[in-house]
Amino acid sequence: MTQACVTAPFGRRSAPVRSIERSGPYTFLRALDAAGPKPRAGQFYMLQTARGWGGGDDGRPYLPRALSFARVEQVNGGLELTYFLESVGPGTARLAACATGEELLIAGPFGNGFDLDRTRPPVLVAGGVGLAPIVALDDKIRKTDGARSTVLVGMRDGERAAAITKFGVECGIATEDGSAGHAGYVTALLERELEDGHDSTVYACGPPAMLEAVRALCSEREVPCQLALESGMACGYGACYGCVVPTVDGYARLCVDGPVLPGDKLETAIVKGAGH
Amino acid sequence: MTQACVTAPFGRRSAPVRSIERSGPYTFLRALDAAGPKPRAGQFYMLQTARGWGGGDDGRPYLPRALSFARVEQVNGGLELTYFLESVGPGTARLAACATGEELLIAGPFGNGFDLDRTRPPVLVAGGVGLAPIVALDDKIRKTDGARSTVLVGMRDGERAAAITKFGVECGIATEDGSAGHAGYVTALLERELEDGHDSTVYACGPPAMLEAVRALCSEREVPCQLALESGMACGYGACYGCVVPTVDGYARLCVDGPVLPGDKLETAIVKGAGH
Amino acid sequence: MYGGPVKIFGAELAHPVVNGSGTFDALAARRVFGEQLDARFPFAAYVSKTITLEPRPGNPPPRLWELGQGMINSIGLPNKGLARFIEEDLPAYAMLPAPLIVSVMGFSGDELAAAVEALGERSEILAFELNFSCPNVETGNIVGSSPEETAAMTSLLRGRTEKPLIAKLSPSSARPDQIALAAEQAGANAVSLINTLPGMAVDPSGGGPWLGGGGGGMSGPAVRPVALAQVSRVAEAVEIPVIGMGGVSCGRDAREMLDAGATLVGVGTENFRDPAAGERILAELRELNQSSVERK
Amino acid sequence: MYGGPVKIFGAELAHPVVNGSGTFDALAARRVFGEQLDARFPFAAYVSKTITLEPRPGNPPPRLWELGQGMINSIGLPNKGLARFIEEDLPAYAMLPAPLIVSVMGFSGDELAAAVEALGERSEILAFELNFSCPNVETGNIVGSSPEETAAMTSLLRGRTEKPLIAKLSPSSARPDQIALAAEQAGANAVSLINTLPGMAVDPSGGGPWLGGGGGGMSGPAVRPVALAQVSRVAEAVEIPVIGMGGVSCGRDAREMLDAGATLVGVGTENFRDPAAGERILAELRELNQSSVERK
Ligand SMILES: Cc1cc2nc3c(=O)[nH]c(=O)nc-3n(C[C@H](O)[C@H](O)[C@H](O)COP(=O)(O)OP(=O)(O)OC[C@H]3O[C@@H](n4cnc5c(N)ncnc54)[C@H](O)[C@@H]3O)c2cc1C
Ligand SMILES: Cc1cc2nc3c(=O)[nH]c(=O)nc-3n(C[C@H](O)[C@H](O)[C@H](O)COP(=O)(O)OP(=O)(O)OC[C@H]3O[C@@H](n4cnc5c(N)ncnc54)[C@H](O)[C@@H]3O)c2cc1C
Ligand SMILES: Cc1cc2nc3c(=O)[nH]c(=O)nc-3n(C[C@H](O)[C@H](O)[C@H](O)COP(=O)(O)O)c2cc1C
Ligand SMILES: Cc1cc2nc3c(=O)[nH]c(=O)nc-3n(C[C@H](O)[C@H](O)[C@H](O)COP(=O)(O)O)c2cc1C
Ligand code: FES
Ligand code: FES
Repeated sequence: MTQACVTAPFGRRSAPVRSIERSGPYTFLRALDAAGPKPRAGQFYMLQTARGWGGGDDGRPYLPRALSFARVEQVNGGLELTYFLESVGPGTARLAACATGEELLIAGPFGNGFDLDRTRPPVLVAGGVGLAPIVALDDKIRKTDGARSTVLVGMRDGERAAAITKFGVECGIATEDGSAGHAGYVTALLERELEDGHDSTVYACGPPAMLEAVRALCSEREVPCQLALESGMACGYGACYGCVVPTVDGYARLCVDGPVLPGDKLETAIVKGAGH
Repeated sequence: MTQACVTAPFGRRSAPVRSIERSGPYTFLRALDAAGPKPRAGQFYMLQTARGWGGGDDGRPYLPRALSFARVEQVNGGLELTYFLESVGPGTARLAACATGEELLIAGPFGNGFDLDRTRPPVLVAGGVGLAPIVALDDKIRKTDGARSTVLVGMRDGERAAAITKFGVECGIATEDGSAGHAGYVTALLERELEDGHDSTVYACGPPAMLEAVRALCSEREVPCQLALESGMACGYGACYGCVVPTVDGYARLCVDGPVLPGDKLETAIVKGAGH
Repeated sequence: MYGGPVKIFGAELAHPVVNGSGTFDALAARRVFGEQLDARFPFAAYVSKTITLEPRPGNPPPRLWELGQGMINSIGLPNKGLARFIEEDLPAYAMLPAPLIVSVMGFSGDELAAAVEALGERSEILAFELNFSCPNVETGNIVGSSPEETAAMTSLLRGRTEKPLIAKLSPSSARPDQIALAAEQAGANAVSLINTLPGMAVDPSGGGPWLGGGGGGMSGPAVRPVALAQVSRVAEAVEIPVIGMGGVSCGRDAREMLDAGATLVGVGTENFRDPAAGERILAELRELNQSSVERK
Repeated sequence: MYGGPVKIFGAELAHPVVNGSGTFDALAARRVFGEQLDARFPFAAYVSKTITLEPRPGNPPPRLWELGQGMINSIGLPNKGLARFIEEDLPAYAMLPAPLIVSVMGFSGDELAAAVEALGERSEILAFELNFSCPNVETGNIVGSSPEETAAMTSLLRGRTEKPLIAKLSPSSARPDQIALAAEQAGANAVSLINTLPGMAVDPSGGGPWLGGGGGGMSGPAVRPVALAQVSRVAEAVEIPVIGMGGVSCGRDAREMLDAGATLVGVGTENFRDPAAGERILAELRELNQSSVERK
């Protein structure tokens, strides 16, 4: 995997919330980044609110939270970054409670991002909030490159499946409760897709169990895959050594050596303590 | 000083905010106490918000905050307690930021309260937020006993002096900036009052320097005085031994042996770490 | 099953929740809250504030400093001394609806021995807690942070009473297990930990320590990770029961202490935020039985 | 005057703010932030992550646990070992715009001595920090919590290099001053403290430790009161300079460390919340000069 060619502004910077929309359990948070470079699909930012970061039942959140950007648009005054998140704990809850105009502190973009192989048809697979970097990659493929991609999305239920239509991404859908699209896991859609898609490359982001299923499937079919993993992060820029995941070459810091790792570098995508 | 005859419900209890009004730097916070007994003027409560208690820059507030009640009224469903406060740190700032309907957790009433001597004309002296228990005592004297009292109030500036008119308490005013009433300290008013008021009892609450001036003046004039002091409190009910002030009989826990102390029990009303 | 009766020191306690010494004055609380306190007494056994042979005024104010997740205190063991404790407090404590554990401290072995001896046969007392670890008095934490001195002190006192002895250990050690073992070998019947961590706060108006005692002891949720680490390490090392405390503020925290190997759980600073904290924590702990299937 | 140049180890540092070992990987940061990092390098001297003679993978994940006012880490000193450090990292560190302090740790005196000897004359290095106090490796914190062992280790290394030695003390002691004195008498040129406090977190899904290493080390604002207490106690006891750290997250915190007697201030966990924390804290510290009339 090549290193990210995008360097981040040093330090953290103020980014006002331009809009915030909630749909079911999901939040679409848009912030203005006046100073950052255009990020690469699959890169992420470390976010915190400027005020009231902390104060949950146990005093958390304390550390910033890693969020992939889902969409980036050039607007007056900088870049508008769209984050896509689900409130699963004190950090995401606080971010989801932001008001328009409120000040975020962001650092990034961090991480390597996807390494798009333009010689092979891209198959994009997302689960839950893992959709964020997949939307970014799909935007890049379609809007920037003007090429085509196949997007497969797994959601827990119909409410979640309905929420993501806001992104306007053309995709195949699977829901666990069967309320929309295929009833079951998104990996069933991927399996079907790969039946006659041996020449494609798979790009995936989602919960550990999904990523592991994708990895195993791709490994079996000998299809290259790139997996955007998650792990607990304190810093996001290689300082703490806290975010490691085991790879065939030993532990890798997910924030600087990832978050996107080639499937063949992993023995498993399930890492204790990562995901929900 | 006799012990408070009012016992508090054991534990802390939920009290919804019925209304909150801000005027200048002051906040009038009204809460419904469905379960507590009628408190005695000079008693106080320990308050915290049910949610978001904590989250200031350094994570505070963590402990509950002591507030005297300023007014108590029987309403449908219990007692309506009026607190009168100024935001001087994370705890009072959080309380001042409450919304109507929000849930407070309160414990109390705690402390002894004023020991009203009905045989001597009462002179009530307040400084700043020290007005709270003075309003309560004045209410008791006028509304409950149907008697008369003299109330003298010192405020820093005209904005503060204007704010307290909401209480509708008839009083002599002094402001430090001279924008209302006597220009200077309230103790000047007290001095004048005591010139031909040797038979009165003084009841006072305010910043340490004011209380000390009141104490010294009363001691000189041989007028009995009762001073409602402040000190940092963790618990409010005698558990932590943290709130002590030195008296002629040794350290006294202000929360159970006070907050009202007779002037002649003190060598000074100035205690390191108390007040602002 | 969390929150059920606990056999300890030959007695059966109704449940595992007790108070940390010095964090709940049952006599003051009874004055403030009246008889409800007896009806809803929040602790299965009551641990008195530490007493000393001679009366002590305690440290000058300010005695408190608030932290984002806890506090620092410099109380300094104010107490009326052994004689008045026996005369005034012991009879009152005896009327509490929970067995009494008396916490004692001394500035020398002789002092401690004298206190334990004077109280050693009183039927009002279930056990003694030996406070080897108060950071708020000059020599407080020194004894407790040395295995040798902890053992020596415990042996000395072991000869003075038949009653169970609980050694309250110092948290200021890389090897709390060795201190606990030393106490156990010297005849302690239980250990309790952690006491407050020595800490300091600076006067915000600039320069100098805020607290009247100079330094103080840190407590509350901020110290809970330290407490859990020490309790689990100590519980692995010793056979005698462990009374685990430090930052416990809800049922889940109590369960973590029990899972770490504690037999009883002490609630300290949380009493200040909620006078009925012990009662609430017990109720929450018991509720976790319903969800205990979740456990691995 | 806060925030001005500091003379130490025969060098003049531009200001008193340095990083805590293991909390800022300057080489990774340069890759992530590019050349701006050199232009705005946030530390007056750069302290490397602790290295050991042999390479270490570090502890299994999870390695992090968040607290309300800090975190617990169980990183476990991952590093490429001395040989690759010399070959790959030392030349890169030499290009940083700040003098280099190399943190070393060993599982025996011989191991530590070998590392110090191999690096002892390298001109890229200003000084060594001897990590006697890592809670994340079996024996890490034991040496540092004993004055005798700290002295023995320091003496051993004193013979192997002319360069200044900084002993990084254990916070797990009731008498950090005695440990510091032992290090001073054995030839240390400075002491640094505090390292992380041993702590533990429980897996919220029920039972067992959360961290891959079992326990971990607590850091961040939650430990600042402990750090202040120990720094001020140590600074009173020794003549050599003290590098004070533990929970420093703003200029006011840095000032309190300096007021407590520290010569340099280390910034650790706050780097994770703000990559340019060092720069900000220095700026805030300097701003306090304006308001320093407030000081008593
Ligand atoms: C590179 C990257 C990109 C990401 N992109 C997105 C995105 O686009 N959208 C999105 O929604 N999410 C994204 N995530 C995940 C997101 O960062 C986490 O969901 C978030 O950090 C959770 O924070 P929280 O405070 O809400 O929950 P936490 O409370 O931090 O919960 C996270 C998990 O940590 C554990 N935990 C519980 N208590 C603690 C504690 N005290 N300390 C530490 N761990 C604890 C639990 O296992 C819990 O399930 C991304 C993560 C990474 C690494
Ligand atoms: C019996 C009683 C009755 C009271 N009644 C009223 C009332 O009716 N109305 C009212 O407005 N106020 C009242 N007070 C005062 C009120 O309790 C305090 O103003 C309040 O507790 C301050 O909390 P805070 O978080 O806003 O400020 P804090 O930050 O707690 O500031 C209080 C003071 O503590 C010091 N301090 C700063 N940092 C810390 C720290 N980390 N830890 C500890 N101390 C620190 C400073 O000296 C500061 O000025 C009363 C107090 C008592 C004891
Ligand atoms: C205000 C205060 C006073 C205390 N007094 C004593 C004491 O007298 N004797 C003692 O052994 N421990 C004393 N402690 C320590 C507690 O019993 C307990 O060990 C410690 O606070 C940790 O528990 P916590 O975090 O739940 O408070 C005191 C703690 C506080 C906060
Ligand atoms: C993630 C992490 C890794 C650390 N690694 C090291 C290390 O390798 N060597 C060392 O001496 N200290 C290490 N420390 C300790 C810090 O240098 C510092 O002493 C401690 O964190 C207290 O400072 P803080 O509260 O500002 O973080 C580490 C701390 C953290 C949080
Ligand atoms: S998050 Fe800190 S090194 Fe990766
Ligand atoms: S506030 Fe705790 S004893 Fe008074």
